[in-house]
Amino acid sequence: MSHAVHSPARPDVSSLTPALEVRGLGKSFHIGGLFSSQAVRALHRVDLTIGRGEIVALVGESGSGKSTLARCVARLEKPSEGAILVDGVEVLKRDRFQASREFRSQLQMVFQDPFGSLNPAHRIEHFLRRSLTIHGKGGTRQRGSEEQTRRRLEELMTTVGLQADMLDSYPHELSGGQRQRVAIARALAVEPNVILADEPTSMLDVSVRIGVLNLMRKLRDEQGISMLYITHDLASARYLADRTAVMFAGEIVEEGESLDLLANPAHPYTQLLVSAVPDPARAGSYDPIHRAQLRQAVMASASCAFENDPKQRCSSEEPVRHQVGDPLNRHWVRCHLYRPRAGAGGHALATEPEPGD
Amino acid sequence: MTVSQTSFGSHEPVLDVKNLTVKYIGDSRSTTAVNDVSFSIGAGEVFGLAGESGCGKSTIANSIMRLLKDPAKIAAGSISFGGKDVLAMNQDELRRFRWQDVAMVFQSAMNSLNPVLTIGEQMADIFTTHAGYPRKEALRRAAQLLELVRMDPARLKSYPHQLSGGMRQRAVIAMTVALKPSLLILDEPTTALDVVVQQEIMAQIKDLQRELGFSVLFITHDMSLMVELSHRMAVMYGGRIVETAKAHDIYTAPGHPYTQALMGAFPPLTGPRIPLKGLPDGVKFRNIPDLAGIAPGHFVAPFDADAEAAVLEGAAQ
Amino acid sequence: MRFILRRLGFYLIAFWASITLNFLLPRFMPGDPVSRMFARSQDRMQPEQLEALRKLLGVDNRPIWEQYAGYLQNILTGQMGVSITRFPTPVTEVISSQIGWTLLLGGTALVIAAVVGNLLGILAAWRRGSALDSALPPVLVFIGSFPYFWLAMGALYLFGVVLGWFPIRHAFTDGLEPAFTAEFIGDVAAHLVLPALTIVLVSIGGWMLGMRNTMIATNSEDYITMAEAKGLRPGRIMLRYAARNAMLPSVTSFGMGLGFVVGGALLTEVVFAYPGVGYQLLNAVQGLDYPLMQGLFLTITAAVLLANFLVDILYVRLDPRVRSN
Amino acid sequence: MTSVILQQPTEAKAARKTNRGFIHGLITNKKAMTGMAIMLVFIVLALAAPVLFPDDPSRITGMASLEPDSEHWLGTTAKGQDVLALTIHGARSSLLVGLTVGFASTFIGILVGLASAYFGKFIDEALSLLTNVFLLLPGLPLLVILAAFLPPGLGTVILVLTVTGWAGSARVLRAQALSIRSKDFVAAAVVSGERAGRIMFREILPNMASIVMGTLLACVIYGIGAQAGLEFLGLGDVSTVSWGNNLFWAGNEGALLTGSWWVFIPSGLCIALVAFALALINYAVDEVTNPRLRKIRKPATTERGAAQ
Amino acid sequence: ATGNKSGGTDAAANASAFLTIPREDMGTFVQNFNPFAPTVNPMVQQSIYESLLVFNPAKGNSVPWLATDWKAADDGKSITFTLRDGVKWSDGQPFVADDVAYTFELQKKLKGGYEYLDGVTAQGNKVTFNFNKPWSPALYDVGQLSILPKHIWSALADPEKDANAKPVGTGPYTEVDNFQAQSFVLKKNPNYWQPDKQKIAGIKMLAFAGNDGANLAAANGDVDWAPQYIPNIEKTFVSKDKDHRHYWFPPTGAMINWQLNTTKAPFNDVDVRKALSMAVDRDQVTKIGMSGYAQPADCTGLSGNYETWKNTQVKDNCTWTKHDVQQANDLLDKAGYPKGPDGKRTLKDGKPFEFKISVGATSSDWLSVANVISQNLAEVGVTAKVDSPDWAAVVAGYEKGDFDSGIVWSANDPSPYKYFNTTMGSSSVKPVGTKASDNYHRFGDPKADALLSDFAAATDQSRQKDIANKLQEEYNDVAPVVPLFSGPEWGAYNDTRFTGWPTQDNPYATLSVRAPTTVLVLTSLEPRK
Ligand SMILES: Nc1ncnc2c1ncn2[C@@H]1O[C@H](COP(=O)(O)OP(=O)(O)OP(=O)(O)O)[C@@H](O)[C@H]1O
Ligand SMILES: Nc1ncnc2c1ncn2[C@@H]1O[C@H](COP(=O)(O)OP(=O)(O)OP(=O)(O)O)[C@@H](O)[C@H]1O
Ligand SMILES: [Mg+2]
Ligand SMILES: [Mg+2]
Ligand code: NI
Repeated sequence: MSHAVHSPARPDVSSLTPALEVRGLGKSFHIGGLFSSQAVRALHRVDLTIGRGEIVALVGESGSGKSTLARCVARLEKPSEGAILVDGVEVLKRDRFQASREFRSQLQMVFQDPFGSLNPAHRIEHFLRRSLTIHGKGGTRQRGSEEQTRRRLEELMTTVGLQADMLDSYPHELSGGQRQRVAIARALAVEPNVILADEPTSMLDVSVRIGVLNLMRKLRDEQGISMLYITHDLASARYLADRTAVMFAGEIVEEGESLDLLANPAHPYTQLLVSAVPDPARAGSYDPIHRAQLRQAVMASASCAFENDPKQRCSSEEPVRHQVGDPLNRHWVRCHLYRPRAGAGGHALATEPEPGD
Repeated sequence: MTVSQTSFGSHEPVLDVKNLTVKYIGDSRSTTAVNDVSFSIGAGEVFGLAGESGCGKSTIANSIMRLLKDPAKIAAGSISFGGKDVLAMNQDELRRFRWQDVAMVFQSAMNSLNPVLTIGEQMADIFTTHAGYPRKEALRRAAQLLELVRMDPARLKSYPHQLSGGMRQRAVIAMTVALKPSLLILDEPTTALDVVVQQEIMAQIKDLQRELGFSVLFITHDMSLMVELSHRMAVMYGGRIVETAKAHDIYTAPGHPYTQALMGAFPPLTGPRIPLKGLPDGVKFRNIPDLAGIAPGHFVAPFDADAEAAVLEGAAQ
Repeated sequence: MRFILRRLGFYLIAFWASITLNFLLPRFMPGDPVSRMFARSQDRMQPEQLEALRKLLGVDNRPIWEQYAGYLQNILTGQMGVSITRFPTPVTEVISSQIGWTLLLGGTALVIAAVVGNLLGILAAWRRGSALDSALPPVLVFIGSFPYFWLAMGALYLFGVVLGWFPIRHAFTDGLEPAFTAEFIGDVAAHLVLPALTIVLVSIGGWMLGMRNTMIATNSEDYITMAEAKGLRPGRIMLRYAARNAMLPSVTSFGMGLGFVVGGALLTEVVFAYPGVGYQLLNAVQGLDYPLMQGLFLTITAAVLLANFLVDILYVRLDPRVRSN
Repeated sequence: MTSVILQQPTEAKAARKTNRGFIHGLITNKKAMTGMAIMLVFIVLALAAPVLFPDDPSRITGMASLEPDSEHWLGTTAKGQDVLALTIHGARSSLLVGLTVGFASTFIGILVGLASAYFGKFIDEALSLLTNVFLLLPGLPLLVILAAFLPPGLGTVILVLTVTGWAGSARVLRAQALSIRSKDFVAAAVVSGERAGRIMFREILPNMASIVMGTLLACVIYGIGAQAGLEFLGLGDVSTVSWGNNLFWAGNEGALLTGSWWVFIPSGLCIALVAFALALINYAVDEVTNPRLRKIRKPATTERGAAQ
Repeated sequence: ATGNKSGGTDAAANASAFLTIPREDMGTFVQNFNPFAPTVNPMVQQSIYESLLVFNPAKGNSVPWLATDWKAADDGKSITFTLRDGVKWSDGQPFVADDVAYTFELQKKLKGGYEYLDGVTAQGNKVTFNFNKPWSPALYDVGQLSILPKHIWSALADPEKDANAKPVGTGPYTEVDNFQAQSFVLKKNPNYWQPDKQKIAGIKMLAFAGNDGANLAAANGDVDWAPQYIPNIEKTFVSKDKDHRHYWFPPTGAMINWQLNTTKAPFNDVDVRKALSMAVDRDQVTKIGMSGYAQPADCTGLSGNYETWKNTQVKDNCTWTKHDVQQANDLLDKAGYPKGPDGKRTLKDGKPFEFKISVGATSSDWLSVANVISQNLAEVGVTAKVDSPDWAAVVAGYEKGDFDSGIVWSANDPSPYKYFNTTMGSSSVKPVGTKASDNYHRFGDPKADALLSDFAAATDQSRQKDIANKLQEEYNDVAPVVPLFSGPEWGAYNDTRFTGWPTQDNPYATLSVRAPTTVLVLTSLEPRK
């Protein structure tokens, strides 16, 4: 009775401009106030491409820079370097100082916390209606089209699987899953090409998580919206995303077709991550010795798995990509010899950080 | 009613909770957070308590430690620990009972360390209060504890904010085993932690348990984790226990629709992608009846299978 | 250390802004000190002498920016000039002759109010719903609602005049020679009771309620529950865990208060004829005595900044969290 | 994650209370009701003053220093003015000044606090510095200087008190706005394309209702108290009838020395009552929005968790 | 500060007690006894330094002090003082004529003024003041200046900047003792020239930040002499000990005028000034505004200080300083300021008859006065608004001449010359916009000018009186200002410990502690036996 999920036939990605392309994105945070010049490097030369109608998962440990990437792309933060292309247009050049409404109508974001991302002071209708009004969607720009707007609102609610009468409710009257659906509907109201979803289910109760994931998949299938799905739950990335990228200390270290990537993790960090996912089906519990080795490999990999492959070049100075397995899977891994500069994220692995001053 | 349950470890239960009912008395209305819950934990047993958020798990844990604060009120039931009635203890007995007999890792272990005291001071407090050690000796003991959880004893001088989440968690775990209690309550000890760290912490707890032989009440809503770790477990819903059995039994044959939904909510790491269905929004179970046995050691609250299925279908569209 | 340095930067800017304001404000006032003196003397001065007096007092007629440059230079070299209303006494002498009493009165009142208020707050929060918690706050709030001078005058007449329990004026009995003898110190203490008590009365409610509320918030923190679960003794939890953390906001207020003590308690000084800089400042303002005004402003600003700076340092000691960010 | 969920509903509830529950909470709160009742009495008296005492209350008559009797319920001053009339007319200016100062300084505080929190960076640094400088400035001399500099009148008093009073409220409001600024719903509003002004006033502000209310009340108390203090020193507008001026004249005419308590007591008591009433409402607001502060019931049974 | 309520019965205690005097406008003292300081410590000019003569306004006589005699030259261009023999400075040095000459030199150098003074010559025990014109008002000007010891002051580099912490003077109590911010003591001058008159042990000054504290001390019996304003003195002070507590408020202060800016309409109209004056109920003004302590003015404009100068003819036939609403109304109607149907008058240009009365905010008594006036004026249809900013702003308006009207002090010399010169002398009128230091109302009268210059040249007292009579007639005609009342010289005392106070029956001085006459009191008091 179970059947493999059918991936919709996607147009040849290479022939079209991708929905979202990130090139060499970097971000440093200045910490301290007026009189301090300390900086934390949260992102470093991140390249990422999301095709039309594609879901790409971004996984990685806590603090590796996933949210920072999303916030930079959503232009909630100003990237220090790099380019962001939406529909082939360099948005950082087009709207230098502030994100334009045009940009906002192309790209929307769904936040991690459904309890925090809906203003408790407003009714559900407010969020959707504002999104429509700002971008002139759903007939809000025409005169006397209240009827049409109303219909659009109800339609949105139905799309995300909510009753239209919930429009009059306040956020606190809704359950977490329902709230997250409202947040998604709010993004949809703008009719964007790309949705960035930053851990959209991590705050939700386990039993309702899967429903939201299913909804996102449905939107992709039916409306062809591209998505960046950020999580640190590998299993859900595998469940939802076409491709998965693994982030480590502000850099993407491995990327590939989801099933392939999880089946054959190439980077030590990915391996560590995969091994840490609790899985009741796994035979036998976890092996501390194996873990210690993995950790060692992540912390100080002294060798690269591709060192002896004549077709692949290794370097400890610049990040070199190695092709993994079948080129069709577009699975690559960064050379293990290369080490991200210190000062970047990586809280979890560094279980013994330097004592604070 | 009391459900007689076989304990995993010894036959003598360390903790016996009977018909516990806890209410939060509000200004206008009261909620029953825990409703007529009974379970017991044997010596050396790891007992899991799973369930959706807000179903009363932490309330049970706090009742056992008698840490409930206003407006919570234990309305009925009994809690006995090693034969002693916990609810009848006076202040002095209670103080000795706490931490010596039962220790607890709080749900928000990250925040359960006093931000302005060093880890060392907070650990030493336990020894100076309960064992009457002088400060120096207490600190030496604390250093040993840190080594037990594989932390550098130099960390005794650190303040909580100087430690990563995982290290804070470990420090708290080290504290809990300071007095070698017979029961450890772990209230979602790894939420808010990275999977990698989560795994390490859980492994550490298992090691300690193997070494020290205490019983564990393990609370989470992460079913995969729970199944991996516990011997026996109970699934809660809306203040009631809806299913209890050996962990593996529940994993393989969940009886209650809610348990099934929980189990179905975790996509697997291997095999083909299969569409999964969680508990649809808006599905609520009400008036859950008492447990009934469906297999040896496997108890499920009876439910109307057809009606529930219809509800599930309907809500899922 | 970085934290401290950064604060230092802030303080320097704030200091500059304040002294600049101190410079500008008096110069925006209408009239000049000599006309004012003349108005006050009500023709006991000869009008022909006003010009000479202006010259004598050094009323500055340079362009404002030159005056400002001179002013900054004087501040940097610590020269505050000569008071106009108290000519030819130097400003430093006018201030130093009174600042001691100001500090004694303000400091005593502040310390008593803060210590007692905070202790009451701690106890009230720890024993929620007890008589202390439910009865005392409204009473203190009510007392604190009275206009200060009204309360002070009432207390002066009742305890000083009618009952005669306390002296009704000055910092010590006139004619006593200040000395470190028991008699003199006792005399000073007796004179301090009413002025300090009235200040304490109107301010203690704020301290108590502030402490109580933060303490209640702190009491529901997880680490308090944890401390309880650890089986620690209640007294230890209350002081070392709850109060220690709840104290932090109070420390900030205390620092602010400490700085402003230097400004003097004008109303108290007026009602109890207590010597101090508060009335001096009022006089300086009304007599357009720029040098004295600036000197006092400078002292107050410096004291406030210093007190805040000390509190910042103390804060770093008390709250390790601020050290790292 | 779960811990956050646990907290969120209460927070959401607290915010919702800005609409309905907040008002309800205040109405059922004894402190709030007492406070509001007292305030109501004063406001009604202030409004009705011209009807109750149509004559100029400061009109000087021959009947000096009369003790309270049936004709002059609160006696007369040394100048023969009716104390009751002065007190009730005084409520007008005192309440007017208090309320105006309260609203004005809260308003500035909101503007500065919101702008500071929303724009952050340089604007925040600059505004915070400004706020801190104003906090550092010794208030009283500033009051005295401004009072001397500007022409006398209620306007001046209001301006002076606002200038010295806004900084405190700005600091409080900034802190709160900052914490709301970091909430996801603000980012969500940004992402949906809302403009700055709308975010500040429609998204952030409604969630600060209770703290704005608290600040407002504190500012009103400050306004009334500071006006009285200024006037007592003779630095206010001496020609208006207000509680502070009544006390100034009472002191001037030696009301205490001559034992004319009826001249001295009423205005002081009125200030205290108004301040007390406002403080009560303020504490009630605190209690309603922060359930932890609410009065707790006596334990009913022995079985109570962790009694101390 | 425990009171000495019980004191007074013990003669020995009284003999060693200090005469305690409050100072209500100095919250604290600083050790500054420099007589050139604009705000000197109390008693510097009263008990430490002395002048050549002392004018007592209560009796209108002059008491020879450091000079035993003086004589004006016939041409009125010089005065010669004969100094008293045997006077010594408190450091034992003899007091010589050079000291006097030096004092004036220093005074002119540091403070200016004395434009009429050409030079001072000292010869033996005679000092001659030479003027550049006949100038009779000079007598009191030079006669009442505190004389300083040359041997001390000439040694100072910056005499005006010296704190003079240990003053050396000829006065009865010169030795500063136990100096504190809140009080200090002046003890006997060991070398005083009238040792038999130093009957009290010393003077103790107390600092108070306002009247309230000083009044409380007085009411409590903690001070012997209370020179400050005490409200309702009968009740608050006297009633507590009727036998020992007394007060005497002779009207010897300056005339307090209501000055109308005569450069502005309608105040340039003498009828308006007189009508407004008639509308003012001076009894009410003094009773309510001044607690009944002041004496209403008459149309000579002279205060009680000039009782002997008053022209009885003018004084007995006053019209425009008497309260008369009817006549005020008539006069205004006649002068062309008609009353409208709402009872309010309009000016000639049709604007409402409205103006401001400016008073410094700190002068609460004058504020009450202004309020009463404003109430009075309402009865004749004139709207006067009381404007009470800070004194600085008020005075700035006076000086520039852009004020409407104000309540203003006036000159209070032994001779009425200055009063008339500053109320109607053209020489004191400055154009609007130029800083004026007196004659703020800017009124000059050629007729008065002629009389004034005659007066200055007259050396003979009876001639001066004649001219003064004419000046009063002129004043009565032109009403340059609206005189309100004679400023009272407050003074109250408690004779439990010291006796010999000036009283109405024995007016050898006033009860002021800041006047030249104070030294007369200090040398008359003696401990109660
Ligand atoms: N505003 C900021 N100021 C300074 N440092 C920041 C800021 N925001 C993020 N960082 C730092 O940047 C790094 C990346 O943070 P980010 O939030 O992107 O991680 P993440 O992968 O989303 O983690 P999580 O899974 O916990 O959400 C971290 O080291 C973090 O400390
Ligand atoms: N202080 C309180 N006042 C009122 N109701 C409360 C209080 N604390 C908890 N509750 C209610 O009691 C119920 C059980 O709460 P509890 O914290 O035990 O849940 P939980 O199972 O631990 O949830 P989670 O998985 O989120 O930690 C919830 O419905 C909650 O709303
Ligand atoms: Mg994140
Ligand atoms: Mg819980
Ligand atoms: Ni390689």
